[in-house]
Amino acid sequence: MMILMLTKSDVTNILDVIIKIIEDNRQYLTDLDAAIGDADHGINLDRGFKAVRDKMTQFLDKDIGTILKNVGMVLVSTVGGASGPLYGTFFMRMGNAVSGKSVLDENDIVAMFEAGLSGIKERGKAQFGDKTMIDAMEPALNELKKALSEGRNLKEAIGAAANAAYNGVLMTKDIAAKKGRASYLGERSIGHQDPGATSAYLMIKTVADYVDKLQQ
Amino acid sequence: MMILMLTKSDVTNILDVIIKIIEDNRQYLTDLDAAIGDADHGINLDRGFKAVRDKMTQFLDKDIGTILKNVGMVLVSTVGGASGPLYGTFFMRMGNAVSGKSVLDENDIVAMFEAGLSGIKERGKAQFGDKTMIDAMEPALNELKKALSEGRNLKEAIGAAANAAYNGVLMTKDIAAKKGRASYLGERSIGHQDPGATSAYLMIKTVADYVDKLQQ
Amino acid sequence: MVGIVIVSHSKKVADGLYELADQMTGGKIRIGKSGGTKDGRLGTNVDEIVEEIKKCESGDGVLVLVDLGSSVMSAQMALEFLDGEYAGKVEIADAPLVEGTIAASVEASIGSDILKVKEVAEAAKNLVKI
Amino acid sequence: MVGIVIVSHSKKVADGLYELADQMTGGKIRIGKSGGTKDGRLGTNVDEIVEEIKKCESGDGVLVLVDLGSSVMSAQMALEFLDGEYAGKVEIADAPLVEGTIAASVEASIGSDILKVKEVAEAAKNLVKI
Ligand SMILES: Nc1ncnc2c1ncn2[C@@H]1O[C@H](COP(=O)(O)OP(=O)(O)O)[C@@H](O)[C@H]1O
Ligand SMILES: Nc1ncnc2c1ncn2[C@@H]1O[C@H](COP(=O)(O)OP(=O)(O)O)[C@@H](O)[C@H]1O
Ligand SMILES: [Mg+2]
Ligand SMILES: [Mg+2]
Ligand SMILES: [Mg+2]
Ligand SMILES: [Mg+2]
Repeated sequence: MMILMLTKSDVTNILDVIIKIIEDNRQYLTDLDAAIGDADHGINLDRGFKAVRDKMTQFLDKDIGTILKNVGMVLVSTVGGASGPLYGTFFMRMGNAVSGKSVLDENDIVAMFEAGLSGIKERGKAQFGDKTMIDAMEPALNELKKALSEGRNLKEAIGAAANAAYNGVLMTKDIAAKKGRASYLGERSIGHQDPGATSAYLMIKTVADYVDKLQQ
Repeated sequence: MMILMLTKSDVTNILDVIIKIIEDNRQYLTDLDAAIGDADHGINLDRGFKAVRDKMTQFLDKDIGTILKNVGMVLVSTVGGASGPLYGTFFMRMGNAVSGKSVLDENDIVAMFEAGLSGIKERGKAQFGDKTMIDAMEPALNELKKALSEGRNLKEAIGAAANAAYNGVLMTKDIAAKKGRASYLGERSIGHQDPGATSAYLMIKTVADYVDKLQQ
Repeated sequence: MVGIVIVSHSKKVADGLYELADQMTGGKIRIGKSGGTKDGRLGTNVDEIVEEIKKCESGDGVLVLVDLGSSVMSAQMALEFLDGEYAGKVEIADAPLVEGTIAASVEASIGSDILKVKEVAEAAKNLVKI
Repeated sequence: MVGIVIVSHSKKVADGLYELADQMTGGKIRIGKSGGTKDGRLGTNVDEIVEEIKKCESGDGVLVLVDLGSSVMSAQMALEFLDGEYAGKVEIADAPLVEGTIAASVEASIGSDILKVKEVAEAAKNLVKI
């Protein structure tokens, strides 16, 4: 049995696709934010990931950890909204968790996701159920760990994680925001899908689709 | 015995001198405000009284009450600082107190000063001893009433009022501000003379000097 | 919808805060602003406050938010200068300017009445930022 | 003297508030400001916050005042990005932006230490305007 690992070029390929996906969903994410926030989430992230694309060559020769840390730093510097410090911290902590590595195995992937998510929670002090990006990420992480512990392979596990993230996004429609700008609306935010949960899902789904196409 | 009355032209003459006195003391009042406020009291009042000068012809044909009300309105519209609503209210209330009149006797003068001062107190919710313009005005009004009730003539009474106002100004040096911007400094405002009390004194002194020169 | 009027000593603060509140409400409510004196100094402009309140009243009232001490007095004078038709329809919030304006604007945008909008603005005092 | 750094999502708000605070303190203290993103959108700029804190530190510490939710996170990231020499010298106030900045600036201008300046900024929450 072959074990699937992610190389440095897998990681940078995935980043390239994320940049593209965010660009494609710039308007969609912004429209979601218009309903319960300040109508800039897609603009913010697109600005941040375009900056990542522009700066990428400066750290492309580094290890995966350093690359991810730099991605995080660029996001922090350029996004401008809450998602800047949050995704910035996410990528920086992921980078720290796999510092020096040039390939990632299942354990690395779990460890980095775990580190990234706890970074977001520390930074924003939100919990699952507050109608934030955490509502997509936490179920995804839990599902990833569960699937792997049940012996499913990485492709299947990441696919399941993406499904869980999607369900998390749907759940955000049914709950009131407790953190972020949408919390000004309180109960009135019910019925609207959280933009940050949506962008988190889009990124996780990108990883899942990419991994799914890899030869095992 | 002749009784001194103030005519409409006395009132407008006094206003002309006040405009001049404020212009002359623009820097002085601003410097006082620099120490315990935002360095604009002289600028504010000069702007307001210059506007009064420019608009004066528009209401010069009216009775004293209307003239004073208009002066107040112009101050409210142009001063820009706390002294705008405060002196604005002062002049408007004075105008109301002598509405329709073309000469003012002692009773009118007391009544208008009283009305003006209570307007300031309502507007700014300050009391004697809070280190504001009231600290000059209230002793002046009390002295005016006392002197008149003791049978002294208007010249003497207004002169005594101006002295009382001056002592009030000096007193502001020894107390901490409880209202206005200087109150941010609390105890640290002690030692500094209040700009608004100073401008109030300058106006009362102008009236006293003018009345003193009138032929009885 | 309740209208919101921002009163600051600074035109820049009023203009910038207007943009922040407008971004959050996406044009759903009327937001007015008055900052600085007529001749461009730091200070307040009673006549402009009156005009902005009139522009922002669409029948449900207007909440006025102010910055420092004397802007309260200027707003109060503005209320006195308004004609009788505005009587009882305009309120001044005892709220922090930026935080109160954002909270009140969002609350107004969901159709709450003036008392509720004012309450939300004033509750912004208790906002815990950290 | 304690320095003050103003953080807003809006460059206009930061610039205008700077002018208000500077007028009240007459150049006695260092006041920094960061408003809007690098490319001029409404938002925060962590790198600029870092730079402004550095410019305003003269040995007695710096108090940072913020507007909305995410500016707190940006200010916190800025603190993490600062070198060790700034450790424990920079504080973020849980205070209303405009009211806290003015109160803190005046307090800093009379030479109070950072804890007192922060306390005064945070007490601006309880300011009764009306
Ligand atoms: N404290 C928080 N913790 C986690 N996620 C948050 C928090 N605050 C906001 N978010 C996420 O950020 C998203 C909004 O991002 P964005 O629009 O870019 O920032 P801003 O609200 O500053 O405009 C929200 O939809 C939510 O998912
Ligand atoms: N609430 C108040 N009641 C009475 N007088 C006040 C009040 N607040 C301020 N003042 C007076 O106004 C003066 C300051 O006027 P000015 O500098 O023109 O206004 P601002 O403080 O808005 O810059 C103070 O010196 C004080 O005498
Ligand atoms: Mg947003
Ligand atoms: Mg935003
Ligand atoms: Mg002043
Ligand atoms: Mg002023």
